[in-house]
Amino acid sequence: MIEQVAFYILSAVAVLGALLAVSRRNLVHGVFALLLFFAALSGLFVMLLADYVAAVQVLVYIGAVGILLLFTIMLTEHVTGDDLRRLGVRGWFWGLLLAVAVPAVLILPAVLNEKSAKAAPIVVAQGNPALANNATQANTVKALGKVLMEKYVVPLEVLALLLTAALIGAVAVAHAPEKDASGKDTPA
Amino acid sequence: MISALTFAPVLAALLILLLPERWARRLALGGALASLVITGCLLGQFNPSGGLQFVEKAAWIPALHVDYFVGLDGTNALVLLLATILAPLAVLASPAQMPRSYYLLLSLQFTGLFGAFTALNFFHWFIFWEMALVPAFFLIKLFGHGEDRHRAALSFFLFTVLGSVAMLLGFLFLSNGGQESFDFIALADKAKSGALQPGGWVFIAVLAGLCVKVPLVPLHLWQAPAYAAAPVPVTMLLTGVMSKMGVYGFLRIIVPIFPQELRAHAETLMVLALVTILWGAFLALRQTQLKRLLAFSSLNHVAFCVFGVGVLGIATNAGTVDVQRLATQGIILQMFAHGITAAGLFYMAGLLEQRAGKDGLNDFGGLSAATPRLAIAFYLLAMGSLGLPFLAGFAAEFLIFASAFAVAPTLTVVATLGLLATAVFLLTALQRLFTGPTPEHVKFMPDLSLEESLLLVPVLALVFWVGLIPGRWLAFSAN
Amino acid sequence: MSNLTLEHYLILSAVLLGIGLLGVFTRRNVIVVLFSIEILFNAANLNFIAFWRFGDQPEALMGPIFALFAIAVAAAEVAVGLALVIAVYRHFKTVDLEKLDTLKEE
Amino acid sequence: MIDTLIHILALTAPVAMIFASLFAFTTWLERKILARIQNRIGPNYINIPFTKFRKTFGLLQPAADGFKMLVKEDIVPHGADRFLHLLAPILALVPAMMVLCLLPFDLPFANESMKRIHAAALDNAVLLFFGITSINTLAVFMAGWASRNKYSLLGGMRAVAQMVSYEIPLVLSAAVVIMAVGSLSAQKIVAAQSTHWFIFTPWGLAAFFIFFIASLAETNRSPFDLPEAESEIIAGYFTEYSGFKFALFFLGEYLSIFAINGLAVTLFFGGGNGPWVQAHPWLSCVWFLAKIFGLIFIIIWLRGTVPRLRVDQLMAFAWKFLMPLSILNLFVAAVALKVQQPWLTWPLCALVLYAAAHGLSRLQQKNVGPRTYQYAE
Amino acid sequence: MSTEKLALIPLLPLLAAVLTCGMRCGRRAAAVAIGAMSLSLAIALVMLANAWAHGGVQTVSLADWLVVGAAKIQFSLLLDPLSACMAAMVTFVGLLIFIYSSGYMKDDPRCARFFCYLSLFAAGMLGLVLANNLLLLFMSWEIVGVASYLLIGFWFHKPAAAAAGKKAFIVTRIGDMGFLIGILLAFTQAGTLELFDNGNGLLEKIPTGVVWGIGAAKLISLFLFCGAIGKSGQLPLHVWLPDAMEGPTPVSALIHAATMVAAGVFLVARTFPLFVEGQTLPLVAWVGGLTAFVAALIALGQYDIKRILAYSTVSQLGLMMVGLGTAATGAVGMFHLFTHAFFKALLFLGAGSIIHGCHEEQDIRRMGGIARAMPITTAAYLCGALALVAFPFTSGYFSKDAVLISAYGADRNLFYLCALTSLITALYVTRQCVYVFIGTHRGAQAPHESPPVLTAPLVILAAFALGLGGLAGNSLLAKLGAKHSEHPFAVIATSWAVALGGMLLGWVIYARRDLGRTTDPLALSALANKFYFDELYAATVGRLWTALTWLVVMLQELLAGVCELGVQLTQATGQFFARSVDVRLIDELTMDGLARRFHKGGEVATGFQTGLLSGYLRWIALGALAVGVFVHWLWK
Repeated sequence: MIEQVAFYILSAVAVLGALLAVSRRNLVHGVFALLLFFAALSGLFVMLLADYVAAVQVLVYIGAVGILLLFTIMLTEHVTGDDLRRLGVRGWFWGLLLAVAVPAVLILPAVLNEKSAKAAPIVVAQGNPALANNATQANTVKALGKVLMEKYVVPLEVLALLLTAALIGAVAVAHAPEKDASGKDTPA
Repeated sequence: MISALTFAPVLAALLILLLPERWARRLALGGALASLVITGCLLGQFNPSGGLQFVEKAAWIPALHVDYFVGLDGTNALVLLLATILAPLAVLASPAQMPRSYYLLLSLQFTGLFGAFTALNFFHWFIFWEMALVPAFFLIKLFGHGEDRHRAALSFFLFTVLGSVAMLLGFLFLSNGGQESFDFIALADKAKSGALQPGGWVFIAVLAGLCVKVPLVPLHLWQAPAYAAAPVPVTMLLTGVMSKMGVYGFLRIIVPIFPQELRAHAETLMVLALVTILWGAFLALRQTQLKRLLAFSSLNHVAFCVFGVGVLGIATNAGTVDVQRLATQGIILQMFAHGITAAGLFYMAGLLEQRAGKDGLNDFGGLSAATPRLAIAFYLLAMGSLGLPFLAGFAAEFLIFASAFAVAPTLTVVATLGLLATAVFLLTALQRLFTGPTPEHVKFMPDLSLEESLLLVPVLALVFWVGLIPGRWLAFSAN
Repeated sequence: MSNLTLEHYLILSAVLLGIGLLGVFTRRNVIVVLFSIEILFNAANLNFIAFWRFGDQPEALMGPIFALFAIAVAAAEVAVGLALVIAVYRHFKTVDLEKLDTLKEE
Repeated sequence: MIDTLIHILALTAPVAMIFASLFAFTTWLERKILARIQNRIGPNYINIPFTKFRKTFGLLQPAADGFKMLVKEDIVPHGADRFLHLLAPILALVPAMMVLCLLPFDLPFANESMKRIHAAALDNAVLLFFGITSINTLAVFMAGWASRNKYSLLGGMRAVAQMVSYEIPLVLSAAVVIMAVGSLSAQKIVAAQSTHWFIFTPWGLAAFFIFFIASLAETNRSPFDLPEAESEIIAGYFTEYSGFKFALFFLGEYLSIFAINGLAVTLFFGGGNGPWVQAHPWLSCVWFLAKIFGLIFIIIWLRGTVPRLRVDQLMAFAWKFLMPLSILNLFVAAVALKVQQPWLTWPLCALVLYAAAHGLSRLQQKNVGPRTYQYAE
Repeated sequence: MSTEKLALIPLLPLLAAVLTCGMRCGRRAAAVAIGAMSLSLAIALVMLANAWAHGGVQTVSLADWLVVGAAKIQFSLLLDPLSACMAAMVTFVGLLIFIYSSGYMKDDPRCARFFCYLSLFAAGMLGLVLANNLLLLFMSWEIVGVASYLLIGFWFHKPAAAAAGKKAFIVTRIGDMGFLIGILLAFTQAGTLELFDNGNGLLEKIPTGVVWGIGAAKLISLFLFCGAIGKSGQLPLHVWLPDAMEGPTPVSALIHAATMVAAGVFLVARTFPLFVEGQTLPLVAWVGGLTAFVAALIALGQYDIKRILAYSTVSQLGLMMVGLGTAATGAVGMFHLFTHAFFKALLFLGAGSIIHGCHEEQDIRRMGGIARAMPITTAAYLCGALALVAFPFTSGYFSKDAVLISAYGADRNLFYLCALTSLITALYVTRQCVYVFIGTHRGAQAPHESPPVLTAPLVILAAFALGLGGLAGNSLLAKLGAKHSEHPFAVIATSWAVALGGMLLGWVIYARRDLGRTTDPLALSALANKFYFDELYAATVGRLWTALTWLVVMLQELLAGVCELGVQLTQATGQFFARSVDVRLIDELTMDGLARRFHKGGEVATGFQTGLLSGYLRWIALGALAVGVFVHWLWK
């Protein structure tokens, strides 16, 4: 019972956050709405017993990505964050149509064709995940670590490389040009 | 080992490209010093009577009979040493704030020079020869002084390239269009046995290429503007080493490969050299710019070497071994002595220009009071240049004159006029620069700094060493 | 309302995907487009976790691993993307996608 | 289910209450200590109302201050974003309280089932701790931005930059301990230190120093208090806050200090471990608090003696000193843990870390000079 | 002491030169230089005794300098009475002048440098004197020239001094070139440059070849004499010597009176066998005689105290040449050289003392009455003057007598010329002395006597000037190889007559005049202007030289024009290819044209590309939609 309630509350928060994020004119509000969405999704991950992923979600999305977005807004738009530009009606129409159509194509088969929804729910997913204390979940972090370090060690290293490259690349791309020929700083 | 010393500056050039700009100077210096050290080691083991030594020979383009063939013998030992001594000095003489590209070009030029002195196969000798030329062109054009530098660089390039083309054609003919060996030694052997009969025009073509480099009148027109416009270190190299490439070419190519042609044209060559000697001297008398004056002085001095080459030609005719040896030794020693002296003089001319911002002889005066150390060094080198005994130039000039007098007394007597004129213009320059009342704008001109003094110390030491004990240096070319 | 099933999560994920697409299609501000792309990523992540949770082999931990990797890649993407946004802004003085049409013709 | 909720509440509420009350005491302590450092007396004159008892050593000063805060007018600037302006202090306080509950703070009255819940919920407590504290950054930015005040915004931006930067050495230094224990659970970390604390290993000591310095910056404490530098940007992001909202910020900040020092105690000082704990389990709570207050004393001491850094120095210190050092420390610790020969590894580790710290500080000093202004010319 | 120590004589001053070149303290430098010179003097005296006892030629080979095949040039020294006497004279006079200089130059900030140059000079001079190798002699000769150049231009801030130094160097170098040719000739003819080499030396085995149709010995001696002319200031290369008086006075005394200018005479004496063999001695004698006469005449018209002495030196050098050219050996000329060295050094040093006492005044018209103010200097100077006029029984009398006798014996015309020269000598010396010593002082400041460090060398030199000829003359002549000759009465009478008569004449002309204010009766403008030698040279040699350089410059310009034309042509060709071929043909027609056509085609295709991100994304989404629809409904 409680998990259904939690699910619906979290889902509602997530959808609301996402909608606000894409629709708010004020970019800063948009970011906060997006963070709300992230938080809600983190809660959903906890419900799915992926508490490590949830923690990472909080750490990465709320702690880092959000801040980055805010910084970018501060560095590009007016600090008030107001964004008054939108597409015209035609763009709205097409965009909305597609945005509805694509999920519809994904969902409709499940609704229309019962056979496709054959994946049986797993019994363990009973009760509050936070309180369902069994061996597998208690060791999630450790197990994850083991898998990451053994089976997925090569992708992990590649990922590390990617992150390093992204870090350096981001710095290189965003770094202000030193001085141009006229000897003045290019305004950043 | 020879390859190592030749290509050390290329390695330095690569590193200059890769490493940060502020290391460029140190890298270039490192490359040049490495070459110097290797040369020092080689000459330490050098056996003057051992003929060709430290030979490295490998087939390179068999289809064209091209070998990679390098080695040291009496002819090139001393000039190689000269080049490797002047290379680090040139780097040190460069102004501190030079960009990466400058040191890159300089290092490439080093390799060209070293390679041209060690190569024993025409093919890569020619490559090195050109390799020394192209960076010099860019160095003059990009880093030279004054608006005239573009024109100077262009005419320098045109002259030398035309000369090189002539020479290349000549050698293509010699090697039968690549059918036979390009090897200097092999060609010389063939010439000795009479198997090689190059026509007069081949000789003229090769001669033209060399004369441009030396240079001889009337192919000297590029020289003074280029020397005056080039950055000082490059001028040091141009006068100290590159003009010696031409003379070395005479010794390595003309004398052994074209004995008959040389014999036929020796007197013409001597007259040409004599004209150049006087020409340079008289032109130097009329110069108002120190660097141009030194440029014509170089023209004059290097022509003495060619004068000696002419003697070699006649001597083969006369068959007096002694004269030939005197002349050869004199030419080689003169190259060494003049290279050191002229480089030092040009360096100091550069210092003066850099300090005062002017280059005219009349812009200075009374510098003996303002810059006593500079004055001492300049006087010593100028005296060495005008052939003062116990300094570098005298022994060499005496040898050349002694040999020349034996075969062509009249020409030699006229040539002494060149010595006299040298004294006149150098002393005039000294008088204008260093004596008289000191004008206001040079009164507080800084004297030689410690670094500059340290650069001049080896130069002066060598000038004295060569002057006092020429035997040590002559030993390299004894056979 | 019975137990939560995979479909719940999948439908939620699809809805979020739709919202993300909506943002991508309709907004002209690059930053908002980036928001929307993050929403798309998260929708996908939710799918990964959900499929893992309700899948055959929860021990294999494929879902969390995928999600973690996706998060890391997304973080890198955001960093580079935002750096690009700043660079674009510095160059064009705007982050309006409508105005960034230099690709079309010069 | 309701039971569980009640259990959770029973576990967390007292913790929050305890620390909230300690907050008051801490402010008094800070003012007193600072005063002594600055050769003053400090608050000493608040009497208990309606009595003649005057000798309170100023202990009631926090109460008086708190009362003043509560009755003050709540002013919201005209152009401010009212919603976010209200949300910011709450968002600053809530994460701090949440992370306090993640500490291995054994309440004397907790029974076994409670502990079990506690333990289960906090399987990756340390990770969650860092995740939740990062929310604090958002609150700070939100406050700065919502105030529509340049100083606030500058303070907020400074705070964000600073917190993000120092979070990296913070996490990396904590990772050393996590690596040593092999768990993210606070309880297990404490249990692993039952024989000796990690502070008594070279890498642990280095990690602690890094952690401690970074925690100062994370909580915007002197000498890293640039975001709220009164003399530069008139208190930074909470310039426009007054009354109760300001008090919330204040509370949140001190709770953050408690929390992060609590984590430091957990990671490096063996949590509640100490003499006589075996015999008297309730002592562990006392030990824990005592250790926290020991650290807080050092923090106050630092505030009284160390001058504030410049922005560029601050960032350079984080990225060019702390981060390389903490990464190196991670390697060193890994090697030391793998080799398992303390007599060999400890001197070597100490030497390497000392040399690295020395070299890095020399490098830093090399760049100390007149500041170069990038945009101010 | 063995002859190996001979090398120390030049090397000690050289060492002093090296040591003092870096010094700043003038007094210490003077001490070093004087010490080195004293040691050299001591060794030279020992060597003199050695040579006196031995009598013949002893050679020492020091080192091989240049060995090329069979040809070998070594540093070798020789000891015979000639070189030993020269060395002793040079070291002795040099030492006195060094001592004098230490007082004279003590206030100059570059005093140490002065002693460095002086020591360098002394080293060169001694090397020259002792050299057994013609090339070593030449090298020392050049060193001496350079030292002279440096010392004349010592006060380099004076443009006149610098110019004089340059002039000295260049004019002597003209002679030196002849010397060099002579050496080359000798080297190519004889194969060796050793003067004495156990019978194989140049002077022992005189080359007999023929060059340019002339005998080698004649040619060699002629060219060597060129060097001597340059160095010893003989006609026509005497012009540098009076100008050299711009240098400090001790320099004039040492270099331009006593030692260096005598090097030419010494060279002739040294290579005397070549001159004898080549029969060039009459030329030497006549050049000397003419020089002596002309210079004496010019001296009569000068007002500068040092220039008078300079022309007197030139004149006396001419007499030495006469002595060499007319006698069968070099003894007579060398004898006059020795006595002249002492009394002319004395005169110069005395003049220096007078100049010093008169506050750096050199014009005799602004002197006068010095005798009362500077008694010691005056007395010493008069001794020197008497020796110069060959007053009976002074040293000058004996040596000049010997010259006159030998001239009388060889060529009567030459004898008359010499006698006339002697008369003029007496005249100008008297003129100078009257101007300087008699009457009242005409300068601005009162003169004063010089300190003992200046006067002591004067006194010593005065003693030698008076006594050397009488005491050592005969033995010296004998040792230098003079043939005993008769003393014709006519010569002795002439000698007395010209000396005393000249003095009397001078007294008569000048004693009663109001000096310095009225015009001088003998200082004709031709004399005062040195017979217009400088002007003559400027008009002839100078103009020829300029014309030559001008010609070369013009030719160079012409060539440069041709070269410029070539460069322009090249550039024009390059331009043609760049503009017409490259730009028009290749770029515009071929490459760009093709590209433009492709571009046109591309424009059609770009119609689909809006350049808007949303547009592209929409297409992507449409694609995804299509795939989804396809997979779910159409994939069977």
